[in-house]
Amino acid sequence: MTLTSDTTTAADRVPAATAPSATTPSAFDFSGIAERAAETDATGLIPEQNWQDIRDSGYLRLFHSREIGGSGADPLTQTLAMEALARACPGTYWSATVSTLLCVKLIATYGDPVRHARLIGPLLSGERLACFAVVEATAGSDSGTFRTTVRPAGPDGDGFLITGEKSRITNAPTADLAVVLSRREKAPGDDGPDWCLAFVDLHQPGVERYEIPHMGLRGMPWGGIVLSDARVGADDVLPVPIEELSETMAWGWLKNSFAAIGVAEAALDASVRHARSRVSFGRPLAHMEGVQAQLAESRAQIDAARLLALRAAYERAAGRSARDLIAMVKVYSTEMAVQVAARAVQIHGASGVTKGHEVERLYRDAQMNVIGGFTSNRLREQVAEDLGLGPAVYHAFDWVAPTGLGHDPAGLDGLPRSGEAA
Amino acid sequence: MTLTSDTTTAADRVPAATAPSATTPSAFDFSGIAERAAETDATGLIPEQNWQDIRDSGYLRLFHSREIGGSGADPLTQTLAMEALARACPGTYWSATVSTLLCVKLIATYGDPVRHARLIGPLLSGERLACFAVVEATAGSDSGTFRTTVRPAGPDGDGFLITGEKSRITNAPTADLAVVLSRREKAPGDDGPDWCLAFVDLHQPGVERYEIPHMGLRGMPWGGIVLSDARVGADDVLPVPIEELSETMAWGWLKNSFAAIGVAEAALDASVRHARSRVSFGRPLAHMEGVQAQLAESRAQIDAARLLALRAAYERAAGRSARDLIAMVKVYSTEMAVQVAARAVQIHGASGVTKGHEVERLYRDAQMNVIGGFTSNRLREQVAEDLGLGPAVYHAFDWVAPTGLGHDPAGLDGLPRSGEAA
Amino acid sequence: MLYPNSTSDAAARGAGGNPAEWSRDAADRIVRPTAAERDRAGRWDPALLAELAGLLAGPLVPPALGGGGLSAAETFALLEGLGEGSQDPGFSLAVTTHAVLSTVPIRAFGTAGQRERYLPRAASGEWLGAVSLRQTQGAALAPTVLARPAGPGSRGWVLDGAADLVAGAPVAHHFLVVAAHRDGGRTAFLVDRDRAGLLVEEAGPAAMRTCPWGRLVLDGCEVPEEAVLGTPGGAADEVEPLLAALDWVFTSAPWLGLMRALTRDAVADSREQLLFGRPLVHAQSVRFTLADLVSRCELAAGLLRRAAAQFDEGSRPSRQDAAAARLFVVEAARLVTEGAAGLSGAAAFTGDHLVERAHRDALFFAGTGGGPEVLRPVIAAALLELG
Amino acid sequence: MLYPNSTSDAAARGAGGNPAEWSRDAADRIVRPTAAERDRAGRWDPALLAELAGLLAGPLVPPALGGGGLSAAETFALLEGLGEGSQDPGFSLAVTTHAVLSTVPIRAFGTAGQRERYLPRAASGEWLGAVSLRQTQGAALAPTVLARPAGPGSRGWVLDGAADLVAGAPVAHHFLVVAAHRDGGRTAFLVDRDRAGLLVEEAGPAAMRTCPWGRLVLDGCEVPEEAVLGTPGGAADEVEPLLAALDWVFTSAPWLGLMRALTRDAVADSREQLLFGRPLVHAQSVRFTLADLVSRCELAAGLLRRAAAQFDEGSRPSRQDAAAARLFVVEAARLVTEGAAGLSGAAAFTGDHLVERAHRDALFFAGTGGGPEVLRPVIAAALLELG
Repeated sequence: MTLTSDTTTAADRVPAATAPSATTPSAFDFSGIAERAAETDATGLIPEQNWQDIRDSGYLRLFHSREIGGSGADPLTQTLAMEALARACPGTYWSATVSTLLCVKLIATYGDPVRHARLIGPLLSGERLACFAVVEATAGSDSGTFRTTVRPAGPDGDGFLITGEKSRITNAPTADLAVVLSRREKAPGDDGPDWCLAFVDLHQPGVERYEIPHMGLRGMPWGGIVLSDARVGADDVLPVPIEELSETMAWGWLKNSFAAIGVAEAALDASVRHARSRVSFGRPLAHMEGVQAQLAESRAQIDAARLLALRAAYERAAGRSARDLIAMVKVYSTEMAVQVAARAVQIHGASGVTKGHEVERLYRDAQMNVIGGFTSNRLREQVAEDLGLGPAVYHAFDWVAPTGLGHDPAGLDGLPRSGEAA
Repeated sequence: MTLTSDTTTAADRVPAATAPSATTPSAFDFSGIAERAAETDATGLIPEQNWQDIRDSGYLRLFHSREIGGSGADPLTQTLAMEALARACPGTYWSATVSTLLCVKLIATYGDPVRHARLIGPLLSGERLACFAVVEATAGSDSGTFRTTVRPAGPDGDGFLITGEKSRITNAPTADLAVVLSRREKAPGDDGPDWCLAFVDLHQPGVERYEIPHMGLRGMPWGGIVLSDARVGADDVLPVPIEELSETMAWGWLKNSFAAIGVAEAALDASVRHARSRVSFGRPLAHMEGVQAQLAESRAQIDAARLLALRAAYERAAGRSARDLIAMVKVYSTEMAVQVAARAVQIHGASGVTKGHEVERLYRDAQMNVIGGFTSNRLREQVAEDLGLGPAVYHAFDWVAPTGLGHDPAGLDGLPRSGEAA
Repeated sequence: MLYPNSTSDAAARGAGGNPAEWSRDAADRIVRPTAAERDRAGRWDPALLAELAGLLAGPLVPPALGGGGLSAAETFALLEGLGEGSQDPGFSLAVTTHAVLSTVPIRAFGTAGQRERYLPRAASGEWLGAVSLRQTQGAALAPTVLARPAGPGSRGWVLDGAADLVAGAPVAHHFLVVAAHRDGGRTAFLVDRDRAGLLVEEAGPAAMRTCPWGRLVLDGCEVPEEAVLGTPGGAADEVEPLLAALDWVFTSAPWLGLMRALTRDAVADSREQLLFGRPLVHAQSVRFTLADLVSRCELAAGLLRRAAAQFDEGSRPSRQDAAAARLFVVEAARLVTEGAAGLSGAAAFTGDHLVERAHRDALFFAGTGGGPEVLRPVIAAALLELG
Repeated sequence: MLYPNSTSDAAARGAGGNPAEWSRDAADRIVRPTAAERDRAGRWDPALLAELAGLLAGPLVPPALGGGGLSAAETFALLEGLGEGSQDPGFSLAVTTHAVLSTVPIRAFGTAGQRERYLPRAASGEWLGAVSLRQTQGAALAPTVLARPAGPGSRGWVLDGAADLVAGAPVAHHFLVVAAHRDGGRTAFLVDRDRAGLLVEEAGPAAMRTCPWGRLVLDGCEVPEEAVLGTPGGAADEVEPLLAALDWVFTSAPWLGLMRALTRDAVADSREQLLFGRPLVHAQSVRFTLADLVSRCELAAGLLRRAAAQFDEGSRPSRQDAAAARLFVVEAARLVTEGAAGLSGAAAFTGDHLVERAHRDALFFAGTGGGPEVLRPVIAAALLELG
């Protein structure tokens, strides 16, 4: 990353003329999904009609080249569509986008367009749904502690067997296919990577799943998968150096960013509507500087997030990593949306914390985008590393005590008993 | 309010020696209530054992003089008890404290110690529960729009009849007694106040109630009351100038402040425990400066809120209003607790948004304290007014357009069509 | 007009380098070395702008009138590079006031005669223009200059009053002044320095000290009909909204460059400083701060570039987007200066360090363009469709 | 020792007025009128402290040794009033450094001889003491002064090195210096100014300009055994934690007073400023800002007073509470100075306005006492029961 002004030539940049304002119309009409959002949250189930609307909209094909069955949309169209769906129903957006953006990118990047067309095709058509299984229940996101392992099926037959438990997975309860980050059981002499992605059919005996109830994004299926010698096809285990993976996982951070932008925009929109209609103590809310200030800050912050996210999307489309920009925008946009949603709750007062109210739901949803994917602090580490600061250096505590600041000071007349220390 | 340094003499102030630290022990053991907090949240019901524990603890009598059946505790004891109960279970705390602190203060302030002993006694013993009904469903907190009215029962009998709908009331679904802010139907020549407090027995035919589902403080009963010619005793309608009421309602702001402090302290405590036990990428969370920074900021902010709240409690105990200090601490502590709870969620990662986890619950609870009672912005207005700035001055928009900033500017080559404006 | 390695056409196509680079490198070489000294002395050095006039004096003047013919987006980049290379907020403000705030309204609303008279000499740097920063937020501040008809036999006007906080005044040839009429309407005027009844006093804030500051006193100052810029009485529709948006966007450009310079300094300083016996940059919280600083630079850049590019689209730019960009960059500049100061340690207080000047000047910057009390209602009114 | 209308005993009982009032009124009369001028000139006026010595020089020196015998809580109030009345952060820092940072360690750890030699003359203001603000956060910054035994026949020590950022150095009689031994241990020394091998250079930051700043250069400076304060090698248990907590709490006291003065100015300014044709103070967002400023003052006051009062309890004060108070007040001072500046408009940049100096000095203040990178681990380590 450069710290000097951006010296890429104009042609590489987001065409400023097309940089969207809040009022830029989206060709995508997800109004039916929006109308069902409260119900989706209340029941914790995405209605089948949502999936039908998404299939009909062409959303699932936007992010991919025509070669693999996508529609090859430009980055502006992609991001407008993401924001429109996230704004309509963040839970539905997560479920669809994890499958078609993150999982298909993983399959297309590490797999083979021909051999894996049988997996990609149904995901882009919406006939099937995928999930990405990374984290393990006991460990959080520290891969050093992951235990799930793929081993050759050996005498038992063709292909591989996979065993382990993955947790905190979007779509785990409902997906047909899992992209699983797994260790490889390596035969002597195998000097390939220690890790692989395994594409696991979830409709088989060795697979059990469970749901995890969650605070926000309640329509989004979330849960764990227990794999007990589940079978994986010979073509469906792709060795991958784990360091490389964050490059593709950055698509997931971009997904979170637009989830946050959509949530924030929906919360701001609700606030504007409320301020325009509400009169308090004879004063229309819209005429009060305190309310105006909150709306204006939200407007500026959402736009800042959207423009940086869009720039990152253009960079990716131009074949550059932009991982640093995506990390920045993930951190900023998700934390920003929490703030914007909290402002919306304040502007709405008690109705904003009543179950079933749109901003009550958005407030719960907003925090999920911060937590999902890499956390803010882990991504800040990433940005810092990309600044050339080198990897994080761990020093075990205690660095305070040797400096004389590790215990309480004496009072005005010295230590209570002569000679006492620490 | 003075803007110069505090020139009250030392004797009036919080005894610094007793100013609590986070580690100051509370004599109140609400550990059973804490153990049941997750269940209380999940079911939305306060277990009977909680009430038993509260009665046994003496909590309900702390805030009142011996004359009316209280135990006359000093402000430090009162505030330590409030924080301890709020920390154990914020929903239970709200329910109990609205009844015994806010409602009993209202009855004792505007009622008569002898005539209303029959109401106060059972509230302090915990046999009965009270609620304070102010807001109306259509109007929010703007009293100018309130319609609930008390009128003499007339030929129908002794006392009064009350009609109207009050909403967003803590304890409405479960209370035995409501303190209702109401208009008075005034006979000609009655030049008393337009408003009154009516003490309404909720166990009678003219009373219907409903519940409102809510995001946080789910154990706290919350809802509305519809009064249709409900009867009120002759002694139980107390005319009151509405301007005076905020003096007593400030007890409610103090209640919110300690709810927030309790929530924040519980969230920080959970964060400290998590940081001490969790190892990520080989680094104990507790040894990471980023985590340390979050914990340290929370520590300082919670202490600041607690010390100001305690000072306000001492001021009240000394017979001064301290309404300005309580308004400040309500605004600060409730917004602070939202921030501290959000930090706790971040420190916990995905487990922090899993339903049933303590910090997930605290995060939802925290926002309720901001919204409950007067909102932050209304209290900021109050503080500003107490600064001598005069009452809020309302100007109808538009003050921007006449200055030339009400429409979009020309481009580099002037307006698109000559003569076009706005 | 010399843009290195590039014709302006090529620059517009992005083929020949980036204006931010040209100005950054030139300003680093020519302006930065004396920035601290000029700041201490509160001194304007005319030689600096003279040397850079080809690059900086007339980017937005059309080539036919001797200007650089850059787009608004390119001009924004040019000023961003100026801030970064010069490390001099005051000098950058003086340049922006001349090249954008004073010049663009003449291009946009000037008669052919006004354009031909002022723009070539503005573009060459021969004539500098100046504007009061109290007149770049419409009439949010009460008007301090009054205009009345010059009386029988004249179609001119008489101006009375005073205007503070005029960036560039001591060295300017002409002033863009908005004056109020008795009926409440307002008109923009181009007032040449040698006009009788106009006095230029040296007076200015204790910030942006390398900018030449002054105060205009107009005492029965008679100006001809030709001094009117745009429609008489039409400033509220023409010059005022333009001037406000130009201030919000283009005086922010150098700050974006300054923010990058400060972030770079912070990275360097935190590698060198030791705390608890190890480099500051090993501390996770310091790394987080640096990540946040660089993020703010990129976030602000997006908003500002959008607002700048809207001037190029032939349609009317958005006041909401311009005001939002300013609202954001002010806060970003504050965060970056304070974050950088926190990591620079005692080095920040030598009296010569960029972060010291930037900390002082960022506070001043925050109050210009109307500050949040103007920006927020402008944004909110557009959002709420009020007014 | 003259505390108006009060004996110190009565003051301790709160019967005779409040130390904040005494110092506020006196400083307002004596120090404030020249504060802006001394700041511009970077000048120390010895007459000011001479006039106020009875009030400010020795509040924490026991009456038996000629001091005011105030409690720590009262001394805190005294310094709070000093900041508020003087509107002079630099002068207040110099006073606090002498009266608290330099004097309390002598009271706490001095031998009878040291106490009798230094404290009466410190309390009268005859001898001023000075401390390096780079030594008030333990050894978080690498030690810059080394101590070695003076060699055969002597029980004294030889000091070598330098100490920057010594508040009060040019006018001090003696210095509290912490020096490191080759084995890593550290010892506190009282070094008199006339000691051979000690050179006091005038050098300081471009902030807190009314404080006399200097740098100590120790070149083979031999000091006798009697110069050791506390246990040889014991600074990490004795002087260092005390000095840190004293800095965190007591140099913050004037800032609490300054915050009150700034808030009062902001209220007055926002009544006077007009925006959109009406007083700024009519705008709801401005009212909210003012409410937040006054709240921060009260919130910070609570934390600081608790930490100050802990010095009076006979037991050991809490490093966690002292560091938390400092962490909070630094952020509060930033919010208040910036909020006040935003409401003062152009008046903030006349070069004479408190908010200008406070804005610059608050940034410096934020970096002293170790800044957040020291305060946060100190608080967290206590909270996490690490170390």
